[in-house]
Amino acid sequence: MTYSQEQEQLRETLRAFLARFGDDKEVWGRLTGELGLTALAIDERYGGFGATLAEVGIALEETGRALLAAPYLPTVATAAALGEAAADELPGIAAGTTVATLAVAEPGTAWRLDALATTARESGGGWRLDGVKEYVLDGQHADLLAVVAEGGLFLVRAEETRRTGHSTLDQTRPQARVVFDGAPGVRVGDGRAAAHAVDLHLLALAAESVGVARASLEATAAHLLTRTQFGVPLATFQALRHRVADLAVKVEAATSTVWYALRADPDELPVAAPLAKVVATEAAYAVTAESIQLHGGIGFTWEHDAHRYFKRATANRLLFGDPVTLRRLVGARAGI
Amino acid sequence: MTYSQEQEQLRETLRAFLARFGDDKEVWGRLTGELGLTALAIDERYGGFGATLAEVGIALEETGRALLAAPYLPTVATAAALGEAAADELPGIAAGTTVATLAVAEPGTAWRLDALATTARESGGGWRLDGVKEYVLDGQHADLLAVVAEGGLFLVRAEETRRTGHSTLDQTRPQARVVFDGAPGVRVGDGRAAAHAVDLHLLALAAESVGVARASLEATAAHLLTRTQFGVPLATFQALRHRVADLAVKVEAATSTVWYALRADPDELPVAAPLAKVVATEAAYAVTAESIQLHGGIGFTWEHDAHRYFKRATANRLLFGDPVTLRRLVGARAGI
Amino acid sequence: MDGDLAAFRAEVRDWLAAHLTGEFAPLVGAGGPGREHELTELRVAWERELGAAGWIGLGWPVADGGRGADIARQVVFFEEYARAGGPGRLSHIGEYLLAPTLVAYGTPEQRRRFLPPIARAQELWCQGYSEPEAGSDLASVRTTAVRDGDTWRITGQKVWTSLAHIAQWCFVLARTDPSASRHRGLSYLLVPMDQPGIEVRPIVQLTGTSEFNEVFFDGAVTAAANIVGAPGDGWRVAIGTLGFERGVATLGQQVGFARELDAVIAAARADGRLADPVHYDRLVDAWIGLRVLRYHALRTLGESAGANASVAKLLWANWHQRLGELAVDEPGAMLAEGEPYALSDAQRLFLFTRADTIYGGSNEIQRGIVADALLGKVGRR
Amino acid sequence: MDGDLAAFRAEVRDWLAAHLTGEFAPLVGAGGPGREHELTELRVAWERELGAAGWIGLGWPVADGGRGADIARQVVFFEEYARAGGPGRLSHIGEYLLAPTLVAYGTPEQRRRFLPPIARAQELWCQGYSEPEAGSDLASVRTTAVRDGDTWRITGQKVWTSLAHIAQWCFVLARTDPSASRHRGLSYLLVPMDQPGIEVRPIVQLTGTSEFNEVFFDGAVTAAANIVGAPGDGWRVAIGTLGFERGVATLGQQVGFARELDAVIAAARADGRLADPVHYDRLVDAWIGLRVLRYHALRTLGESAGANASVAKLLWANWHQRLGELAVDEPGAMLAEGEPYALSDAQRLFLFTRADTIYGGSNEIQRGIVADALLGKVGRR
Repeated sequence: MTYSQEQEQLRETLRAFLARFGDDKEVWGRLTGELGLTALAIDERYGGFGATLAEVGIALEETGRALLAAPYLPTVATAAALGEAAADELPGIAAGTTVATLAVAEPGTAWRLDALATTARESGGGWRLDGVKEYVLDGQHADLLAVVAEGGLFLVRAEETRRTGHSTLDQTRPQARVVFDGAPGVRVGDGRAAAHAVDLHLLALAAESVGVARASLEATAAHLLTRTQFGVPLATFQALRHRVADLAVKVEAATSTVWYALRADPDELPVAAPLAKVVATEAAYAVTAESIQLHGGIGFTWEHDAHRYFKRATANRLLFGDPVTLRRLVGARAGI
Repeated sequence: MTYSQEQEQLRETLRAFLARFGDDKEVWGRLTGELGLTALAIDERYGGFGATLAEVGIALEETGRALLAAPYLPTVATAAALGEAAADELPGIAAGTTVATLAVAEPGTAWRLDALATTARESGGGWRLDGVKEYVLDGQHADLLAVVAEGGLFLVRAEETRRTGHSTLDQTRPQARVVFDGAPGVRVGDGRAAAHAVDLHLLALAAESVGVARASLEATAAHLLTRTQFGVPLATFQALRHRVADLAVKVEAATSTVWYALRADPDELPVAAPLAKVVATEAAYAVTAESIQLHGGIGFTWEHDAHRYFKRATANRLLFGDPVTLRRLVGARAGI
Repeated sequence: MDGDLAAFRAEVRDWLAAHLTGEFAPLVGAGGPGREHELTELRVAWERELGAAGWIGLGWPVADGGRGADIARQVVFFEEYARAGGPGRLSHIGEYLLAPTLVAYGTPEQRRRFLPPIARAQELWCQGYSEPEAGSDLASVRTTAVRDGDTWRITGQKVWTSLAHIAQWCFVLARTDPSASRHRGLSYLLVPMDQPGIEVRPIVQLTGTSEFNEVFFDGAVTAAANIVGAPGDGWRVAIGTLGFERGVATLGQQVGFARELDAVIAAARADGRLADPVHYDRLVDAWIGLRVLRYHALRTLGESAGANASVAKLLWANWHQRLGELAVDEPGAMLAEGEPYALSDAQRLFLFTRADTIYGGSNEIQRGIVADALLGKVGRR
Repeated sequence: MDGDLAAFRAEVRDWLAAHLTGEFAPLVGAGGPGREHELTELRVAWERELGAAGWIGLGWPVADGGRGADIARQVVFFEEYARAGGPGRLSHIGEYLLAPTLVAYGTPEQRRRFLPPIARAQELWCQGYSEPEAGSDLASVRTTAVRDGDTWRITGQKVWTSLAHIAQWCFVLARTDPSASRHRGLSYLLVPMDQPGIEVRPIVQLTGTSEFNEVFFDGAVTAAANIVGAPGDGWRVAIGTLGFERGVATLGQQVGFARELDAVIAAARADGRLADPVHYDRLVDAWIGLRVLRYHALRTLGESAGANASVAKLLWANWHQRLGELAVDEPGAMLAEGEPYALSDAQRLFLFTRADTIYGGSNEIQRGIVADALLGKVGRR
């Protein structure tokens, strides 16, 4: 009952596709063109398939598993946040020609929504935005920026901004600093819509992290079954078995938490999304860190994949709020 | 080089003595009379042996190991704090006829020295104390109370106070609530002396906790070596071996930390004492909790000793400040 | 369908409002882990009240004495039971351990004989697996059962048997073929508790109270027909029981957990710890942990059990133990008040949860099962 | 005695003030774990400066090229070295691993030949134990050494060999009797690195830099006399090396740790995390942890090693790894600046410390040794 047959099929198709083309330079074109992955949850009127967040979650788990280096996560999470409010942009996103992302964090206050310095003022029927945003995911490749500013959520074309791209420790998901200097924008939602957009990114990072965690756990299990020491496979050592079991428990718990959050009622999402982000990213961090340890020396080398999973997990754990910050958010929203 | 030959001898003597008389109803009389344990670190001029804190620490480790139910800890820690300032009382403490303890914690603020409500006012050449103290160790058996009040450290005879004794979860160390209602007192030190008295109690609890932890670890190891499952001793299961190893590391670290603090320069003690208390009580808690788990069902029964160690460790962890509080204290004193 | 579910929810709610009152009013919030000794007689009566109304075995087929409710309805029942503050349950061992065993391995006669009394709470059950020297190693069971005419005659000792003092029946794992080695030669027997050959002695726990028992079998008898599976099949049947899907029951258990968590948070609010960011972080973490338990139960509802059951057990046992630690994380928590060793709720929670990671398959056993699923079995290393 | 110690302290301090300056000024604060690639040549020169002044092998007998200083003086040296910001050391493998081995198992000729150049830093050493397929299982070494006239001829591959690219010598565990099983048949050989039969290839780590190497032996030779212990004794000698008391060296290592901790706390103060009570609690915990490392080193200084060495390794490796995590616990920590994969200090600390729990005897190996001491050995279960 966990996943429908169609969902399982989507997962299999995508996994096979990413196994084949995940490192292809044209992977973004293929994913959006051949598979229509960004069209998944977009309404059929705008060229999408009309699926739900549950299907997007499966896609994110798979792109996480493959450590996909393409702007999939911010594009689909932003599209889901905008919906009808950005009807003009949805066909482009569905077609894969528009890369979208969300600009939230600011220097010094990170993702705290109660401390935004970016302003939007009305000007001649439109809006003008001023401010600086940091850690914008795939920001330098984006065509369209959804911007959280004082007063709500705004759409700004990327060419109206000044962007500085940064490589990252994990090397698969660059970030940008974006400067808005009276950039023209369209208001597409109020403060609640802005918070909802952030929640959807938390949820997307959570779903992706489940894929990261599960792939790393499976690679670790495979290593333990293959590698011998003292004449027997590492998988026969009880101390390692029990540690792997504890990791598996974390991965199952994270899977359940993300599964629920992807299906949560809209009024539950403000709690379920940050909660899922904490649980899934902590699980991914624990699994990928232990994966290096359990791989021994080889897991510490550049050529082995273990560190790539570890670095993605580390980045996801911090993006859009670290666990301490998000526990506070969950507590506040839950009335504790 | 860790312990001198004399110190090792003291440890052995005391361990044998407590193994024989630890549950004796007259144990306090024997400990103070036959062994002169409270006289250990008291100057020879006052009927003591003139030993140092290092020897007191060894005695506390051993009384902790035996879960001694007698007012040894507060008596020797208080005596060490008072020293010459209470010269009249030292012969009684050395002889074991005077039980001493320290009254610090207050309702609502626990052991916070910056929030004391107990007052001392001068009155006819002496002092009068007003206030309420909680969690006073062995308070209802004490003859002499050292009291931390606004303005310093005071000595009050127990009969000048109103005391309500409490049994405790660990059943081996009762506590009392003590009410001072204009009780006559003698001023024996300033605020620094009061803080020093608290530090000595932190150190004493740390030393005792090392004994608790080590005894519990040894009992656990003995159980694993004896008890079989699936036809072999539990001690052959690697997962259990590695967990016991992690516990042993904690016990060794706690031993070293207490060893250092007992020998620290006076100006280092304000950091070394709370630090040792955190490290040793956290170690004792971890070891005694795992001891129940590793004993399985039998460790959960009343008749087995495992829970008695666990409860003493739990109490010691909270007394005179829980780990969070004490880390803050260490941080502040270390200038972090 | 949703409309039906809403109607069902209303039915449960109305029933509870009408019945968990009057003589049963003292039960609101009572019982649960660590408090099994509370109000036992009244809780037995309450179980019969639930049974008479068809709330036990809600999901069983009608033929077995149940109501054939789907999982969604079972969940609704537990949710509403929680909201009403229904007391900790006593019939769960029969309902969730024995009944599925009989459905999987029992004869039609056994189902007819035993399931209806479970559903009406006329017969409560206890589980006779653990033995003093066997620990979690079921295959080393020493209790023997010898065929004696039309009966099995049972001799031996079981331990950690909860509810043995009120149960009418016990399912017992016993050795029927002493020549067979280890897990071969065991049988799964259904044994009536009210007979001279059985003595129940409470085990006093570190709480000072008694929740578990030792059960001594000294030539106790049961009818030859009261064997589940063939003689020598006991290990397979017992292991089957361990693996039964417990998701719905787990949602019921979480009722009590939520009540305990609320109390711990309320106490922390009252004594100021909640305002301290370090404690706040830990308490919210516990709150999150309970949501995770719930989400995990919901996701795995109806899935085949196996390693999932072990994952769920590890999750809740560790979570609950941690909650117990948070409950007593303030200096006054160590004081004992009133009569000798009368524990506060927080102290009881703290002490009793030490058992959560030991009984019902210890953490070590559960980790072994999870590892087997991921890495294959490798004997005992 | 105390007066002497104070005079010694002044001597150390004055020497460092006079020498860690001028051409060596860039070394203040340089090197250390995760930064071994920095300023290598200048650090080699600095080691010779130290050696010429008698600061290497401080505690060795004068006959071995040392100064015969007691432990208290050795500690003072490391304390003052720390205060002066002395750079990470390069001669430690010879000084703390090979030298005690030669003292325990070597011939008088070997001591005379090898100890003085270590003390003068004229010969740096690396350790040839680990192999690609052997991991932490020393007994499964496959590198072979065959006696060939007056030489041993060595063929095989070692891995995780730090400093192999600058070392003049390597102590190698090799199989000299292929017919003997596992740990029998190994020998402990001293092999010069500068010869055609040896190739050193750097291993690129997850940091993008290279600190360790693979070393390929293809008929490399060393003199027949360069064997420590008898042929076939290598395992005993190598295990002895693992257990050597490292307390004084540990105090030196803590120099770098303290510097790193200060930087982490300063960064947390600058970005506001230190003012957050949850982060503050963690950072103070790290500060406490470093004190514990120090106290443990001081208590066990001069004690026989064995399990103590494993306890110390587990303590520092876990502590250091945790410090790495605290160093990058803020969002900006994931950004990479400058040239491709140029790491900040915090990032380098974070990534490099993942190796601390793996190399030099992994946590798993160390836990095994500690457990053996407490529970006896039981083979590999």
